[in-house]
Amino acid sequence: MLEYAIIIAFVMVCAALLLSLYRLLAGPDIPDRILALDTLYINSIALLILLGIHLDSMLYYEAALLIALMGFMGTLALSKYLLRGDIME
Amino acid sequence: MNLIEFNLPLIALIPFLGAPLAAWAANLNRSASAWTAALVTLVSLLFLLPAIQLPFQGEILIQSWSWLPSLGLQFAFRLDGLSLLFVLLILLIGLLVILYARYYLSPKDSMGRFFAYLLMFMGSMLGIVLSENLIQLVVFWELTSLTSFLLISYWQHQQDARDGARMALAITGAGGLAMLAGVILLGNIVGSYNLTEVLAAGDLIRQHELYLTVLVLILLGVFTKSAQFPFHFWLPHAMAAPTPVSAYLHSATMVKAGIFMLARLFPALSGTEAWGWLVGGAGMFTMVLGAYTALFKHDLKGLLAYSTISHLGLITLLFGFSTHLAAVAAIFHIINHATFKASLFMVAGIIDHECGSRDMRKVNGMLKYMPHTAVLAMIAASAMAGVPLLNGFLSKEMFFEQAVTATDGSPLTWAIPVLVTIGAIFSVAYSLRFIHDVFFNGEPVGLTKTPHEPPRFMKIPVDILVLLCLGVGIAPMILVAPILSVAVSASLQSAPPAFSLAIWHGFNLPLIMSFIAMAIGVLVYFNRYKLFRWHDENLPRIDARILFNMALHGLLVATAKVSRLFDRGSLQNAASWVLLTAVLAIVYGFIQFNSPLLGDRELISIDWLTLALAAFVVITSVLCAVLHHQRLISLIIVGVVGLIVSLGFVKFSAPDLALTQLSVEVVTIVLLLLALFFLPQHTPQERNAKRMTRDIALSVSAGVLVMLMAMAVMSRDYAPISDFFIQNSKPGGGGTNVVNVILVDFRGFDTLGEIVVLALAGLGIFAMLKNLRLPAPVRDIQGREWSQDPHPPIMQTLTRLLFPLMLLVAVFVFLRGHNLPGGGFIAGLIAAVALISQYLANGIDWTNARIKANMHIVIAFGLTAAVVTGLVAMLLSYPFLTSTFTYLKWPLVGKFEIASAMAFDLGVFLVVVGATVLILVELGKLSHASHQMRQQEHY
Amino acid sequence: MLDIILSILIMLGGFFTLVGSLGLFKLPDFYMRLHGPTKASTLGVGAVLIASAVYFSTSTDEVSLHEVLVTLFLFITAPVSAHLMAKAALHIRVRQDKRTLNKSDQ
Amino acid sequence: MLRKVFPHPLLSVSLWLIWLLLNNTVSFGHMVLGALLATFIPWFTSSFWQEKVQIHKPWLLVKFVAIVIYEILVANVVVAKLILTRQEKLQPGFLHVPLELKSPVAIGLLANTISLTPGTVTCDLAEDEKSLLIHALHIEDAEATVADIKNQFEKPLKEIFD
Amino acid sequence: MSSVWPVLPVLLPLIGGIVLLFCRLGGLPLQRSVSLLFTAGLIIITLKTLFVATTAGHQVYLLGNWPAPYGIVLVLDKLSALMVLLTAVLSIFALLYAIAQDTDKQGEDFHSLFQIQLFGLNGAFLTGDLFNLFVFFEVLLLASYGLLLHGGGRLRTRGGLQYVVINLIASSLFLFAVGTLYGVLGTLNIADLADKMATVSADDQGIVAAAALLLLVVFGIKAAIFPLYLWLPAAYANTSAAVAALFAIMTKLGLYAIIRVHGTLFSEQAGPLADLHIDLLLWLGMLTLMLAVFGVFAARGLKEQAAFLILASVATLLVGIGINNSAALSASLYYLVHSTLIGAAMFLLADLVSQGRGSYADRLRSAPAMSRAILLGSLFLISAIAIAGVPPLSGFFGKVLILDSAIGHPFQGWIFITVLLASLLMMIALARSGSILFYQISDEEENDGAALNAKAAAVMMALLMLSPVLVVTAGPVTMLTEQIAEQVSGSQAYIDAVLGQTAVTGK
Amino acid sequence: MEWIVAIVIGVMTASGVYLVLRARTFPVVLGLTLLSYAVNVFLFTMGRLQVGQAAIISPDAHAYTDPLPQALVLTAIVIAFGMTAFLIVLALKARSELGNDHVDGLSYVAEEQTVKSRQMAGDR
Ligand code: NA
Ligand code: NA
Repeated sequence: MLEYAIIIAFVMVCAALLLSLYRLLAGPDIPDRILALDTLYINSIALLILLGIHLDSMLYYEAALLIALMGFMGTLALSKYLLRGDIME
Repeated sequence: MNLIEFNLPLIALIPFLGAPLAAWAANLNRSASAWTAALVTLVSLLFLLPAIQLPFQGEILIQSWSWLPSLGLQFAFRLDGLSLLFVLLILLIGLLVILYARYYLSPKDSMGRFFAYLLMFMGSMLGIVLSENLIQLVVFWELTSLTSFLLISYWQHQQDARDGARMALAITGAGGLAMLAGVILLGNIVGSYNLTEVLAAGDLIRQHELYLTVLVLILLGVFTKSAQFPFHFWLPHAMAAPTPVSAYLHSATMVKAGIFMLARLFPALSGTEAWGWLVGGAGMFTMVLGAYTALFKHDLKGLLAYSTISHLGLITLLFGFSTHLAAVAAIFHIINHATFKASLFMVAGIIDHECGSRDMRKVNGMLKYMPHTAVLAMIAASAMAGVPLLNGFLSKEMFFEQAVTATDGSPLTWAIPVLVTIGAIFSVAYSLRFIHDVFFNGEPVGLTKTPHEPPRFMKIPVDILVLLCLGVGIAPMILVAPILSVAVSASLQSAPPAFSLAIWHGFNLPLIMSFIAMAIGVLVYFNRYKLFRWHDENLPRIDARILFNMALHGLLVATAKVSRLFDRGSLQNAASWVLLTAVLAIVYGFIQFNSPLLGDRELISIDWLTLALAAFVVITSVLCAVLHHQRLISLIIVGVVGLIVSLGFVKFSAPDLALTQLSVEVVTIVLLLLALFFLPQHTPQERNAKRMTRDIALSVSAGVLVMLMAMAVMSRDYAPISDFFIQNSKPGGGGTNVVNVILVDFRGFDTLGEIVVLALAGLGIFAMLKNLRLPAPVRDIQGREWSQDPHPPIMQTLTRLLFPLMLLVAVFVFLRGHNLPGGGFIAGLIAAVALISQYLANGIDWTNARIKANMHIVIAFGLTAAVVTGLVAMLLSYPFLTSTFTYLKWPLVGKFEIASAMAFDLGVFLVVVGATVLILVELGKLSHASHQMRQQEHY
Repeated sequence: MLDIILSILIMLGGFFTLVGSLGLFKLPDFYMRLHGPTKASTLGVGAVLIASAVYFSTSTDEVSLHEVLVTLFLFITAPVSAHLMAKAALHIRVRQDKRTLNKSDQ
Repeated sequence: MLRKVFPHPLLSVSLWLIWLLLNNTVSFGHMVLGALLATFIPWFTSSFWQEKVQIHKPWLLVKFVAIVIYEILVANVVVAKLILTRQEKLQPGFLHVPLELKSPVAIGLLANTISLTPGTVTCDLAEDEKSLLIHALHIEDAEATVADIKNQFEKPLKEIFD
Repeated sequence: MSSVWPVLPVLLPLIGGIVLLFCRLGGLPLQRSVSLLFTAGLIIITLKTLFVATTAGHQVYLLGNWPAPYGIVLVLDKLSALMVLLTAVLSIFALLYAIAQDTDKQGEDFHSLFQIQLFGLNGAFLTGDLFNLFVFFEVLLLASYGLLLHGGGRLRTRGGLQYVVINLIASSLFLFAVGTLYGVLGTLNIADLADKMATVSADDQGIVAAAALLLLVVFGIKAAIFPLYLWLPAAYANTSAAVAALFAIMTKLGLYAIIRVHGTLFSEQAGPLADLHIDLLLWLGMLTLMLAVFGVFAARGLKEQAAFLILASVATLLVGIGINNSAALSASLYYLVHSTLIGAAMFLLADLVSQGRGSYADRLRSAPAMSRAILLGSLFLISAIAIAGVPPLSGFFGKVLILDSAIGHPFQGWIFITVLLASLLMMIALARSGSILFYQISDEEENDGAALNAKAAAVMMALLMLSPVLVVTAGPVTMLTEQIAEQVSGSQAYIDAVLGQTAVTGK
Repeated sequence: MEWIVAIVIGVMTASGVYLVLRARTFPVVLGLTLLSYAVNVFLFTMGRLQVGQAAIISPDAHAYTDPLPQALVLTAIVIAFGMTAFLIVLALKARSELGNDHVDGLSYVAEEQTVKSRQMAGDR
């Protein structure tokens, strides 16, 4: 039961990844692509946690934690780049 | 202390030691240099005295010291008859030249430089003739090329002096190198570079398969040095040297070095057909050509130069005959030529000195202006022409005799005496010209000054030399027979043949040849104008200097072209060469062996998650390349690639890698964005289709090869050393995270290097950014003004909120690293990102005011922590970086581990934080400065 | 029973994650797309995280609550990202769907 | 004195709790270590937090969090429906939410809350910090939406922080 | 307990670098004295190290007390001892020159970078681990980037950019190669790799050879072998003289790595894989030599010429290594010592000349007379003689040794022709540039160059004087290089020493 | 599966190499970044692929992933980061001192100008 659920969830998350990929490639504007990157970060967290359950291992947790904590830095920097060009002033 | 044990090297080395002395003496007064040089020469001569009688007693004096045993190079000197003869020539004529030069040089010429060079040259010559070891001989040989370069280019402001010197250097230097090759081969055939062994091994050498190679190589050295055809052309251009130099180098010494080698190696190399053809052929051709050309030279020194070429050819031809008597004649002529030619050069110098010209078309009728000089010149020139009662006559008769005996009746060999006679005819003609055209033949034309006799001391050397010509010509048995005898004996390495230096040998064929030469020679001279005209009209003028310069220029252009063929100063060019080479190396390495590409390890089955991630990476990386013109977009895509790669690491059970990759990824994006601000936002399209094709081909082949390499390895089994790490991680390293234990313990030294790299990056970037200014773009790529809100408050507030959380997580990751995924690196990067998020949200000024740490010092402390951890182990007499750990049990807290590796990891942490923050913040400050600039512009 | 709860949570997580990205994929303008990932995805991730917490709390004898932290961090960071992206989009005047009320181009 | 050691007691407590959560443990050793960190980190970061964050009604905060989570759950479903079904009938738009909050932390939390609850994203804070610009995915009644936000989120936050 | 001598030459400059980071606070005079102190200390230590290496066998140092092949080892043998000593000697001259010319004033952290550069070099010379070699390559490269760009300037930046990018590519290639070797052989320790080379199955030979040749490309980039040398001329010609002088050792490091890694791995114990790189080295060496000499000929400035001369010396060494016998290796090592020191001297001289000629700098065009032209001209003459391999200075003896060892080689004719032709062309080219720089004086303008910096000139002369010293001491020096060649030519002793070293007990 | 990973490495290498050969500094930096990803994955796969194996010592683990390549990759990642940082700043310095962002710096300024003028002539 759980196995199937996880597999279905995997499929959905992977689909999500690919949909985000489409946005990353298609744009049309740069914010769209940044958004795609951001979404990919979040999707990755889901993927990692699922993997953790799937493989019955807690070793994937840190990666998820790190993405949650630091992934937004990229988004922040990129957005600020659009706003100010200069991200650290 | 027995002088006889080490005087020979001193003879050669004293002039070198004296050279700086002579240069220095120039500071005292004008004559001091000359006297110093003369004194030095005399001292050298003095050192010869203790050994001077030995050759006459049939002894060979050898003094040798070990120098470079692995090469068979000894510091070895040899005094036998041949060397003695040459040493005397070099030193005695040297003395005369020094005396002459003292008065020849004008006040504006640097005396010090001249005599220093001259002494160095003298030393080099002495080295050649005294060397017992052939390598050492080559050393001195090349030194003569170098020092003669300095002497010829002495008047360095004159273009022809510089050109002449360079030509001489190039030709004789090249010959020297060929000779070096020959000598090395010779030494290896014989098994020794020492002359004693080499001269004794003549048969071995002549029978060796490399004999011809050796012979040709050595003859190349000889012919270039002695100006033999076709390498003769440098000598006339070397006449740009001051005349004393010509008198010394181009009569008695340097050009004779080649001849000396013929005499020296005679027993080792001569006696074969090849020797006869090569040596004799070159000598014959050179003799005739030189004599002929000399007649047509209007420049006195030019005449003498070609005459020298001709006489050198004569001597070479004599050696080419390979007979013992010919060797006697050759060596005898060496002496004679040295005396009359040196004196003639000096005369030419006197005339030049007094008339300001050496052009025989201008210089006429000098007899009445300088009768004394005229007499000397006439005697010396007669000797050159081979007039009886003068030394030249004697050796020339011997030469004719050898030419006649060399014929065996066949039509071809009859050419020898015929050609010899033709040479002699021109020799007579140009000698006559030297006398008649200069001292008679009417009045001088267009001279700038009125000539008169030179200073007395300038004539004394000529007097002496001319007396010698006369003396030898009249009483040869007394004056030269003894030295000639020992010299010949040394050259032949056997008892000298019976020879007679009688003035009268009866009425024989050689005498007839002499008469013919005299008669026709006079005839030729007096019909010279017709000949000159014919020569000018019918023979192309070949100026070797122009040809040489053209060749040199051609070489310059060609080398530049070939050089630029590869080195275009272009990075892409260099990079593609590197990549192409790498690709070829892999392919070449692989196909050398008959190995299958793939092994038989069982592959793991495909799972579709990996497939999806892989598809993702493939698409994004290709797109990154395709979309690279839009820089920001390609940057975003690179970020995605990094993210997916780290997911892949997670997938394949490498959490530490994933964590590190993720953190680095974030920092890299920030870093690249900081930089991108100052760069164009867009890369222009490239139009060069050829280059695109090349690049695509190169990148695809690189990709395919790397893929195959990865597959080749992954499909094979292997037995790694890693089991040791897994087994010893806990018991030996005190941690369960094997990767981390490898990093801080098993291979802590790598990690130390790696943090040094990071620290260096920080320092290097700090240094680069110092004083760097770049204009900050005022608008973005679409021409919009930047937002007026530098620090959006919501972002500010929330990142500040996150700051302590991130630090907490950093500590968490740090502490667990030894046992679970994490460690100093990742923790350091998290902490760095925490700090950078503050810079990002609040700006540099605001944040710097709150973070007082100097990142340089943080880095220094980090490195210190890591190194000191290692050093503590050394204090406890364990190797550097030996780690230790222990478990403590505290009340209530419980059992926990303390490991020295943690201190090391702390060092890592500090360096990572320090370097990362230093890099990013310094880069941030760049715009900071630009912003201030921009604001100043506003107000 | 537990399996069922877990399965539901996991599938819910997957579903909302997908919905978020679907929004990103098909909504017509940037501002609308922005909604998908910042919320649907966070909820999706939240659900998976809860599932993880439950799973590890029951499969081992220790309680696993640290998943909460991921959610917490995500709840702090995701909106900030969204805010900044929106701000950037406003600044560079990204196209807005023609239906948009109070178009914010000024 | 205590203020000096714990410049931000709330932060310290949170950090302590988070430490224990991170380590997934309640062992005494980690409690001690957590306490050390909860003391040291606020002290180290105190210069970044000059204005004091005062929480007047802690329980209200708890309640607020609960409401938000509930809102997130409910509204997510709504948005999911919107995305999946009737996207061509969506009526997106921008709204201005006037602010009464002063504390930056409170404004930040409000902005985050708005963004987290589906249907709305905080896009901008006015320069005078007096209003938020939000984008709504589907507006049926603009005024009602604004009022909802003010009532549900701003009011409790104001009570807690100001 | 193994001796500490292998680790000291590595640690001392590292500590020096760190101490100098703290010395930032104390100003330049303090940094100078500390830097000199550490460099002088390094000379003393490396002298002792050489003594130890020549009197005892291989000294193996187990870092972290982990035995090979698991931990990283430092291996001191005669070859590495020679290299670290050479580095130390070279570095003191470079440092003194930098101080005399105030090079260290022109940017930040010169002395730290300098010491860490030495750390990287010595580490690379001493390490017995392939991946650790990579790490040290990176250390010394990054330090060299810093030094190379020190002071800045347009051309310097341009040359530096190429240097950096090419080396970054090289680093990637290095990792591909090391990874593949590990993937097949399962180890990173050089001795262990060599040991395993004997048992590589026929099926794996291809992939091992591919990795080995890729590794050769990497070392070839450092050593500047054709066609991988293209980064060198611009980088060396445009950096500060002191740095260029120090860099004379960097190309030699590439050669050292080939001798150390390929020489050990593909020695006779490697069976069919033995010597797989040797013929390539020889032919590429000859090709490089010709192109280097063409470069010497075509150079437009003295510094560029010096850079190509460095390249020519590397190529000559390649030929020596490619001849592949003990005598040739010994000869090459003698030539290596000579060419490193004299190449460095040439850069220093080019700098002095360039300063003396003011705005004409080192361009090969006639310029107004410079100050102390005779002194500089004489120095040029001596340097040119030494570096072109003309008697009576050290370059000649190095070349003769190499040629002598080539006798009997199947390609001896080619070797002789190439080496001698190169000498000739160098001689002609140097005569040309000397004649232009020192003889061809244009009187139309005033010289705007600086007066000769006496201290700097003294440093240069002292360095140059090592050439005659090498001639006089050729006997003992070649005795040493013969010992080295003998030790290097069989890898079994190396393998046994490294794999046999036991850890300190108690652990 | 190995093939999949190998293809990924190959494609990243190819893209990286292509970008490294571009004429501007920024694509070169991106190319080197991609190349270093490829190298890292390559190095990692030298320990062979393992799914779901333990990376941490524990009593109930049967097999482990090869930790050594992972440690090497970690070192390589950090070094590559330092190098990338250095290079991008150098690119800025080059931009400042050479006045353009062409990897070949000075010599291409002239060339570009001629191309531009030719274009302008073509436009007219
Ligand atoms: Na900035
Ligand atoms: Na070997």
